[in-house]
Amino acid sequence: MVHLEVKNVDLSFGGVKALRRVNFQVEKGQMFSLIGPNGAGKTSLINCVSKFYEPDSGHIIFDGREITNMRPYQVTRCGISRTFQNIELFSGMTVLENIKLGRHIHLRSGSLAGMLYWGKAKKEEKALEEFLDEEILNFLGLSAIRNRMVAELPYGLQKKVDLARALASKPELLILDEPVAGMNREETQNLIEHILEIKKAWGLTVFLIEHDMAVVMNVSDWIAVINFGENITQGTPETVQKDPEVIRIYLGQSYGQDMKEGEGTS
Amino acid sequence: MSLLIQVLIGGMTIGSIYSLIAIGFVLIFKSSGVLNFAQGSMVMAGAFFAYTFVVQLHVPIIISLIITFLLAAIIGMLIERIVLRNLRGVSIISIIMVTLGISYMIDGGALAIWGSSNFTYPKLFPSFTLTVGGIRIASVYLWSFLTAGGLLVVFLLFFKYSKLGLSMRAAADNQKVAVALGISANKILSVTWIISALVATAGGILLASISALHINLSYIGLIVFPVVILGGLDSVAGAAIGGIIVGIIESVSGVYIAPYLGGAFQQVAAFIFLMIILLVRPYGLFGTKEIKRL
Amino acid sequence: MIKQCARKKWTYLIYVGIFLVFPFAFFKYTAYILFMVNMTAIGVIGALGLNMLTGYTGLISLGHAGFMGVGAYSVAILSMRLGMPAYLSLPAAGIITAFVGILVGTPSLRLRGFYLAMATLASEFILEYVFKNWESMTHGVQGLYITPPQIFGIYINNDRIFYFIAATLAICAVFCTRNLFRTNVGRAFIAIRDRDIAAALIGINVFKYKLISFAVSSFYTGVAGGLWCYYMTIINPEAFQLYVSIDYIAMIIVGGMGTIMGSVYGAIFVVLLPEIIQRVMEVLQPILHIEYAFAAFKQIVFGVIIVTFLIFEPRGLAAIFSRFGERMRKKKGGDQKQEGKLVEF
Amino acid sequence: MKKLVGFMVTVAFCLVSFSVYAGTIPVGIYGTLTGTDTDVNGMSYGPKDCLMYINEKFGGVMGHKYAPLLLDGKNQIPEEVKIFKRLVDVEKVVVVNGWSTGGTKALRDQINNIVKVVFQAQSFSQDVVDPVKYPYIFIQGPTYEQQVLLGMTLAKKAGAKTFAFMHADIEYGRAPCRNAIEMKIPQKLGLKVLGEIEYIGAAPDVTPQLLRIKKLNPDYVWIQDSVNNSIKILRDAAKVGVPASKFIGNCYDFSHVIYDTLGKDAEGFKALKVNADWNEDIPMMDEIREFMKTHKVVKKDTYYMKGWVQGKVIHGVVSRVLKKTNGKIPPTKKFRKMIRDEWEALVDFETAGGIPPLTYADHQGHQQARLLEIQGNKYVNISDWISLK
Repeated sequence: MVHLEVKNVDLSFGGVKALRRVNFQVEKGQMFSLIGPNGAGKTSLINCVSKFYEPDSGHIIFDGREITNMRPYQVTRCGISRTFQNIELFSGMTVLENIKLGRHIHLRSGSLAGMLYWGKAKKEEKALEEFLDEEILNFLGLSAIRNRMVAELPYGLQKKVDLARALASKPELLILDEPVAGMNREETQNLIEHILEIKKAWGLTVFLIEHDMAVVMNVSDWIAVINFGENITQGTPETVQKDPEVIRIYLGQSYGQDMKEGEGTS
Repeated sequence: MSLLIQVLIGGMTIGSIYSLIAIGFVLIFKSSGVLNFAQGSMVMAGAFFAYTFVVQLHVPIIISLIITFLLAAIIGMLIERIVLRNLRGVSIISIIMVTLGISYMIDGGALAIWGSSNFTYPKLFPSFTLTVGGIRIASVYLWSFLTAGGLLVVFLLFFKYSKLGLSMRAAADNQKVAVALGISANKILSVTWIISALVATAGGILLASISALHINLSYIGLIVFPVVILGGLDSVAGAAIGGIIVGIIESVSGVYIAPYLGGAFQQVAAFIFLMIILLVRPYGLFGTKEIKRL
Repeated sequence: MIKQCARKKWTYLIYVGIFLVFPFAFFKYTAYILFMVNMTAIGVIGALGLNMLTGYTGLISLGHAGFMGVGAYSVAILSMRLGMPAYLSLPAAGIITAFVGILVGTPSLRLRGFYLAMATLASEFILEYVFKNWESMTHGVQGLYITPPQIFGIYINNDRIFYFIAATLAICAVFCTRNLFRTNVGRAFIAIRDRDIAAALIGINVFKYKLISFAVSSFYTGVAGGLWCYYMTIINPEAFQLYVSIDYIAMIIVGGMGTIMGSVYGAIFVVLLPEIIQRVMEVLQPILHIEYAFAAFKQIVFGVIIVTFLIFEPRGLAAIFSRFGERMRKKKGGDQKQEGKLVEF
Repeated sequence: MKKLVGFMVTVAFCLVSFSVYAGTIPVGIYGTLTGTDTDVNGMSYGPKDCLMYINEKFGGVMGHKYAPLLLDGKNQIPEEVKIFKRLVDVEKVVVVNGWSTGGTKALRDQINNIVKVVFQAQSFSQDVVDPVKYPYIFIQGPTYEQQVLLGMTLAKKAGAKTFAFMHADIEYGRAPCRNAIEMKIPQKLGLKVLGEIEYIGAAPDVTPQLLRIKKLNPDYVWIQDSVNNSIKILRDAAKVGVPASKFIGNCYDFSHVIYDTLGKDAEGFKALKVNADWNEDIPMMDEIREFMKTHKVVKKDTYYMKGWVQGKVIHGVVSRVLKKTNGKIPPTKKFRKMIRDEWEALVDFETAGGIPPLTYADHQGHQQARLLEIQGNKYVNISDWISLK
């Protein structure tokens, strides 16, 4: 069934049109990739989905629910969570606290209970830590650095923490905005494996934005291509790779180079 | 009807002084993002310098004005050099505290040097009065009006055309870009603080010459806050116009509303108006909006 | 390990001992020192409140004097009009202030940075106007007297009694705040401070938590105001003017923004520094000969200390002490990690 | 936590070690040396200088020197309470010269029931004068309310029918006017109060308020404020065309700065005088001049004179006490009590012309005032000393 549906979404900043009537559907449990050259409007689109931007028109439907006019935190409540292209971690906190924040929507204890740190609040914290331990920290291998401040972590680890924070809310739809950008081969491999594994384990739907074509072509079940904020085409990796339009505007000039980038950066 | 006219004129006269002093705030904020809580003290100090030279040392007026402005400039520069230059990248509120510390120093210094008596301020400019609609306007108000207007024009041109002005705006917008453009942030900041100190001094002299001189003059710093915010923290024009608006609001509310609400309503009226404006325009009347980015 | 625990127990016992003996330890200085300690305790509670809002949530407030006023007036009115006992009127005052705080905090939906700060400043002036002109309630500029409640036949504004009340409350406040920042609410505050957009996108209702922050913060401040009222037994609008807000800002900045102990150090600093300067200068007086400029010099020195201090350690006393603590622990060897974290808080 | 405790203890100790050692007769004075109201703080410097003068001239009293200690109350209640506790507990002073109305009220219980020390308040507010309720609080002159009464009486004599009040929105400003109205002073005199107009204490401009005055057009306006603001009022009065002769000020509106600053705009402004002005030709002025030979006096105004008088009163009372104990200083508690009794017993105490003779039976030194008017850039007496009894 359709998990996320984007219908004729328009978005513009001042005069500039960022998105023009963009359409696509993400099946449940799918590994969906959205590709396109820089400035094609990929990030703008997921910002629309996670409600950082208000689309001018069009609909975004998740699990059959209209989320177009929700506030960001409500969207997260529905079971969508995301990572960020340039990591948006809370520098003033430790790794563990950052990841805990990812689970914020599931925590109920109020400020008074928190102050007394008694009964409910305390239980909740304990439960939270257990959950994170078994489901995420060990799994992503972050247990060792749980009490380090995020600011002092290397880039790769920060990316990982960002992912962990997104997973912490145990979403149904996980949006990854260039998760492996700037990572070397091993890091990339290892991260992708983790993603696939947890996807399988939790039956996640994954919405991937990535420049590293190798990754995209390997992992995706379905790929949508946009350019200048417009749909170009969509289909399985094979069909997309063959599509002349795509080759012309995208792969043609920058495929190989992107591959190199994939290797080069480390 | 004639009363209303008088009310409006009365509001504008004091408003002109508000504008003048508010411009000093704005300049500093515009270039360095600092809300200078010591501005009021700088105003007071400026007034006292002029007083000292003219009355206590009997220096001819023109010369003593020149010396006063030189001194003010030096102080402004020293504050920037010694204190704020060492506070790059410190959280804004710490900088607020630092400027408060500076104001403690200036106030204390003034108290130590001049004591806490009331002083009669010398007549520094040709003082005449003209009567408009039953209001006798002392020349001082006209001077402050002209000075504020003049400064406004000067700075508008300055920020539009002069290289330094442009670079100041660049620096205000984005330190990195400015540095990339080879603009010396330090130089810009020094210049701003000097200019702002001069403006403060001018304001101080004008303000003092319409009342007795006393160290409490520095309260004006608090009184013009609504002006600065109303106009928008980083807009010189905003400060100028905001001053007049606040002046008029205080005057109108003082005459027409206070009788029914009782108490001294005018200042509160200004703040309430400020709140309303902020709810409609969160960055003041002319302030530039900061854009959220991810 | 067991030895560890034993030692801990002893140290705690020693703390308790000091706490109990303190108010009897200073002979003729007792009342004078206790007064400052009590003001510090009130300051600590208020500073924790402001720090929660400004230091942890990143919302600058210049309106805390007004909030203190609301707390103080609520206590006065509740206890005099309705004869409410202290243990009820203090929390009640806190709650009333919290509502006012929420009201004042509402613009934070749209206003940011200095513009919000100025909105709070506006609320400060508006509150002052209300205190002065709602005569039927606040008795205008002349203010309200209260007769403080008694414990064992002694008025609680007796310095010793009040010390036990205020200091205890202050310590409770410290621990409550520490707990709060172990849980999701506190984390949400910090998230909003660090990156409000990201916070919203990972599922925090930013506006709601800003309001919560305002509420909790004003609750603390209101309680502080209430204590102030019980201690001074008179309140008038002139007691809650802007300079009070500024003192509190000084506390959290000098103490250390976004640290709990910072609020404590800050309160101590701001209450005691002027007194220390005073005493030192009195000792130096024969050398200085500044009868008339005495107060002035005091002011200057205060300014100089604050400025130099912030130049050399903008992150406040807490940072200094924790760095100091780090060094100590390095010397001792790393067997006291937990305590290390404690210092951070 | 540990550090915290350590810190507090060390601080406590350094406070202890820094304590100054009080002289034989410690006298405590606090006033607003920084902050608002500093323009009238001559009355805090006065007593200190007076007592120092007495020390130097007569070697104190019966061989005991005074140890006056002047502290800065900042016109803030907690500050004043702190200072009071230090003065009475640490310095063991025998008399306290206080300042603000608020502080005095906050300390009322301490002064009268707990510490029991004579408290000479600078505030003239009637709320703190009550020989029965506040046996230890003394003030020097007529209360503000009495001053309003006098002003109105004289205005009435001058044929006034209507009256208005102008004052800042602070206790010193509003309270006396409200009290005067509550005490039905205007009604008794058959005066109609047209309005009570307030402004912010620190406001740089009061034009709107004066436009209201102009609209109401009362025969006389009572200014319940001090010099600095009165100058603004008269300035803006001239601005909107209300003659200065309509304004009457209380005892704190009495300064040459007014006419120096405003020139002819101040012509006809009236103010009450309750004690001598600076440079008046009275014996007390000679004492001050003598003192100035060796010391610097920065506050050369009528408030300094008021303060000097307070110093003389303290000296007078202390010397009476010591006569009783023939020169021996009694234990602090007893000393304070005796001072209080002697103080209350003062009758027609002469202050070398600084002030009308002082009688403290009702805890108010004197209740007389005379009205002055600015004529040709100087003050002219337009009434004799009038008793407000």
